[in-house]
Amino acid sequence: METTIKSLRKQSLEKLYNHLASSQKIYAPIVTSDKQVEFRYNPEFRDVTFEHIRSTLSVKNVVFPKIENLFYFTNTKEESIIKDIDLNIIPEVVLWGVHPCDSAAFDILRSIFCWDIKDEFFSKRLEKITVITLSCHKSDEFCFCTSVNLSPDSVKGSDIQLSLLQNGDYQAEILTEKGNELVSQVPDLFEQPSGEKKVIAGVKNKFDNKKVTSNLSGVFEHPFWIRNSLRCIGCGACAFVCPVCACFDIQDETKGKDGRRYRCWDSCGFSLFTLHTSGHNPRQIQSQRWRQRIMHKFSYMPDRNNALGCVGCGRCSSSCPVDMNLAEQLEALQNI
Amino acid sequence: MNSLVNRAKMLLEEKSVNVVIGYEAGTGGTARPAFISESADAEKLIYNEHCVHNLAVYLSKQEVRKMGKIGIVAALPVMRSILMLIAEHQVDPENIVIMGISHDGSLLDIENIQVMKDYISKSDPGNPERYKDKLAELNKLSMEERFEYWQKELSKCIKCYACRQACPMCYCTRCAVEVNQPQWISVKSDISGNMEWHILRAMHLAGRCISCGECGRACPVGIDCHLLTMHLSDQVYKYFRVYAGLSEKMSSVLSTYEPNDKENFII
Amino acid sequence: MNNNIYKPYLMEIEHIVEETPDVRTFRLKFTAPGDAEKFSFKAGQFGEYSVMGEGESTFCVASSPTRKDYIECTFRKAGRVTNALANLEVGDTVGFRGPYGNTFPIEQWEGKNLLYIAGGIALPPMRCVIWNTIDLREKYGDITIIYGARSVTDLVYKHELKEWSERPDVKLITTVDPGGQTPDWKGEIGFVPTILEKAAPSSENTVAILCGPPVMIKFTMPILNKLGFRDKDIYTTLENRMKCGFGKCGRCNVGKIFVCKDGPVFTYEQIRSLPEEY
Amino acid sequence: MSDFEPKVVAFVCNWCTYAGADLTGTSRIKYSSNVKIIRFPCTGRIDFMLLLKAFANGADGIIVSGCHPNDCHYTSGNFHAKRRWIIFRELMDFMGIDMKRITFSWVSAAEGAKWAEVVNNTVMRIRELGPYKSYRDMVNAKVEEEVRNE
Repeated sequence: METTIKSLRKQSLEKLYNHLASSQKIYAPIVTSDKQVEFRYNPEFRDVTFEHIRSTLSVKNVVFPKIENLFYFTNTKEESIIKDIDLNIIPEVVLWGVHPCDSAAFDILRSIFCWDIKDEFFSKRLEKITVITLSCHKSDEFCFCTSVNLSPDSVKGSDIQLSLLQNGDYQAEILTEKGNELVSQVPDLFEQPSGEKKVIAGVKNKFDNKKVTSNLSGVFEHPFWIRNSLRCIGCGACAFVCPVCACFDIQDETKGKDGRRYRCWDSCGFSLFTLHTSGHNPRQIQSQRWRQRIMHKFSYMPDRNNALGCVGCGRCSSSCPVDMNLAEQLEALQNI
Repeated sequence: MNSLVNRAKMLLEEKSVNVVIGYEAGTGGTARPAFISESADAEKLIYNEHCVHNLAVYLSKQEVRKMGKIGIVAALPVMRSILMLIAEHQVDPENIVIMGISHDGSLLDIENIQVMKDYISKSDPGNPERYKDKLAELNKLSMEERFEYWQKELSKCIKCYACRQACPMCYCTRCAVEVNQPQWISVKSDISGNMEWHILRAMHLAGRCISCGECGRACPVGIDCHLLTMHLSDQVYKYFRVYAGLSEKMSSVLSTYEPNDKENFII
Repeated sequence: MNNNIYKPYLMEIEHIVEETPDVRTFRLKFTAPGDAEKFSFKAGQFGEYSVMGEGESTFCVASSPTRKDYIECTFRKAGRVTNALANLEVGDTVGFRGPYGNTFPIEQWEGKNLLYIAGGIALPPMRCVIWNTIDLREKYGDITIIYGARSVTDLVYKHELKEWSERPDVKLITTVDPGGQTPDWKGEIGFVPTILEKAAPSSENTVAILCGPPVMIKFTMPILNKLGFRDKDIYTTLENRMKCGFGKCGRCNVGKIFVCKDGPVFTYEQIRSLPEEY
Repeated sequence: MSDFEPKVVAFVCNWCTYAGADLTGTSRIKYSSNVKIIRFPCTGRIDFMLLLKAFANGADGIIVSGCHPNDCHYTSGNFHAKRRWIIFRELMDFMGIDMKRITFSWVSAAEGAKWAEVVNNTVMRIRELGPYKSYRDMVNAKVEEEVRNE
């Protein structure tokens, strides 16, 4: 469906928000007491922030939650029974104030979860979300969306894209059926476009991802990996805050004779990720794990899923305890 | 500042160390750990108020151990961590050269462990000032309020283990959470899984944590988990009159005992 | 209801063979009606075997696809799940998810001689393809099996080794490491590479299938190349830590290939092109 | 809360308290049956996480009991335990987990009466405190997006 441009007065934003919040779950960003930006379900409109550069965690947990129960089972001496979970009870969720880098991540996650065999849990959750994005009018030194084929106002993965206009109102680009259906619920709030210019942040291009991808196929044994990963302490922060990291672990848990098998987040930064029961570990030291993280996102995924495994949101670099700045390392890889 | 750079250059040129672990400028005016193995790169070394990372965490990494003799830039917390690591036989004092840094950033002359211990003894070994009021505030709450507070805080935890990886005292090759026979600490990151993890971490650091606050700073979701270990370091002093990281001969608080340890709750 | 790709078949243990003190073979039967007919697999594929409440473990299907309505698996008691599996008895329930991975290309081998070389616990992934080719015996040239283990008690599938040795159309050479033999041991004594060199099978129109611990592979490969086997004629299976088995959980990759989707069966030509990460 | 039957789990050391509990039985001293006794080689072996697992799995009260100082069959097990409980109680208090629900005691093999008294007092106190619902609610709390079979 082709995009229609509408505009929204600043005051009608609250009416739109409250209309959505009254009828269904809405996931919107607020600023917490210790200056962190966190997405919450149905916060008060006055707490919702429009000025954030990035939230601490991404919104991938709506489609790839920290814990996904795969099935329940009951174990008795005579027999075991498996009970499936009815995925239809997954609620509809409207995502509000998501930046273009996060909304672009949903398609990359689909290229992982629905590659070759479709993952029902993920695709059911993806169907249930409606994404209202907010293009960026602010950026900082960690942003590099323009280096991964995105931009502060790219509309990938968005149903309605709001963009701040110079007069303080908002332009609304209605992009998909879902967006259209949502607008039809409150048509009077959306007026004809006012022709005002959008306020869009500038994000400097830091590296040419095509050159990085081509260089990566020849640098597997390069000393770059050891030299540039010595300070990495091997935690999972970069993987868990990343909107595109989808590696998971499968665990069982029982209480008496009942139990469940669930899927939870995992990170290639941990040594346990690839440890064999025999004790052998194909990735014994941290530089091999750091290499795997970059190779997977910038070499293996372009090759297998023809999608870069990164949306340039900069969370991994801003959350890293030792400032493993991904854009800086990719820049170095580009000129290696 | 150039005295630090010159010292590093001299150490590297004389081959008395194979690598100097220090700080370099990071993104957006911050600082980050740096490994300098060429004397030419010594200029990168800086020291300012952003240099807070506890560099002692690298001394127990297998790749760093293979580098031979190590020079390490050490402010007070790093020095105390090094003493703790020596006390727990993780670091051989002959293998490190300590480039001490005072509060105002000037280079100290630390030739051996004894000099370092004297420098440390001149400072207050308790929790740093900036954490004391938050600890006091929590201690004033009622039990239910504290339980509410920690449930809210720990529900944010995503089990990324940055608190564990940033701590020099968490050097176990296979951490208790990575043992799955039995899976003692549940892997999932709901409140109970997080509560079990943070309680285990605090108990395993009781009497060993030198209150550098790195675990709280490293947490990406801003949980002040350093308050747990700092509270326990206060309690360890209150009951056993011991602070961690003040001597290289200290035995671990929870695996030793004094027959007359005072307690008022065992009937 | 939607198909839950993480949900295993519920299988019942029909028969247990204790191969060695810590290696066991299960024969598993489908319990739910209709599962057995729906299920089919090819030689070389693997599955995720699970004990409810303990977790899942990855090993190959050890029985041949030509044997219908049951599958067999052989495992060593090593980790949490395999220990739980070892405590099960006949009649207990085991979950099985699969079949996953690619297969031994036995169609391409038709008309060729087959040289199977296995070491220790690596015989199970090969037993599946050995039985498969023996059941279609007339399609292949001569079949030579060289199987070595640390000691006599460590030899798995003892009764089948006897069966293979009695067959006229199969040449079986079993060996044990020096010092692992028992007084009445009639087979060879020595490491697999030395026994292979002694047997020196011709590489003319022959495909070699080699599986075993990395040290055995390191010493066997040069001998195979010396005997004239080209890398693209030598097949092996790679093993890596796995959780999902269908290319999503991101942990089994070696370079850009997923061992669970593009493997576990590889030719040595492919193995040489992989980075040193397995 | 009259019909509330508290579940109390007792972690006891094999050489003293377990024998003391045995003596309580042989000398026909009545004590409430709400307690489930788990035997350990020594109090030194009682891991603090066991207490949390007990609360998580439905215990409302816990008793930890072992040999008096200097009576330990392994000479120092109870001293180590004492230090561990001193620190553990402070941590639990700091995190808001109710330490009134845990009784720590020394009961020797000869103190059958004292064991009955410890159990009865603990069960009475737990009966007043009621079930430890807040801890179990925390254990069963689900992550927002988690979907469960209700």
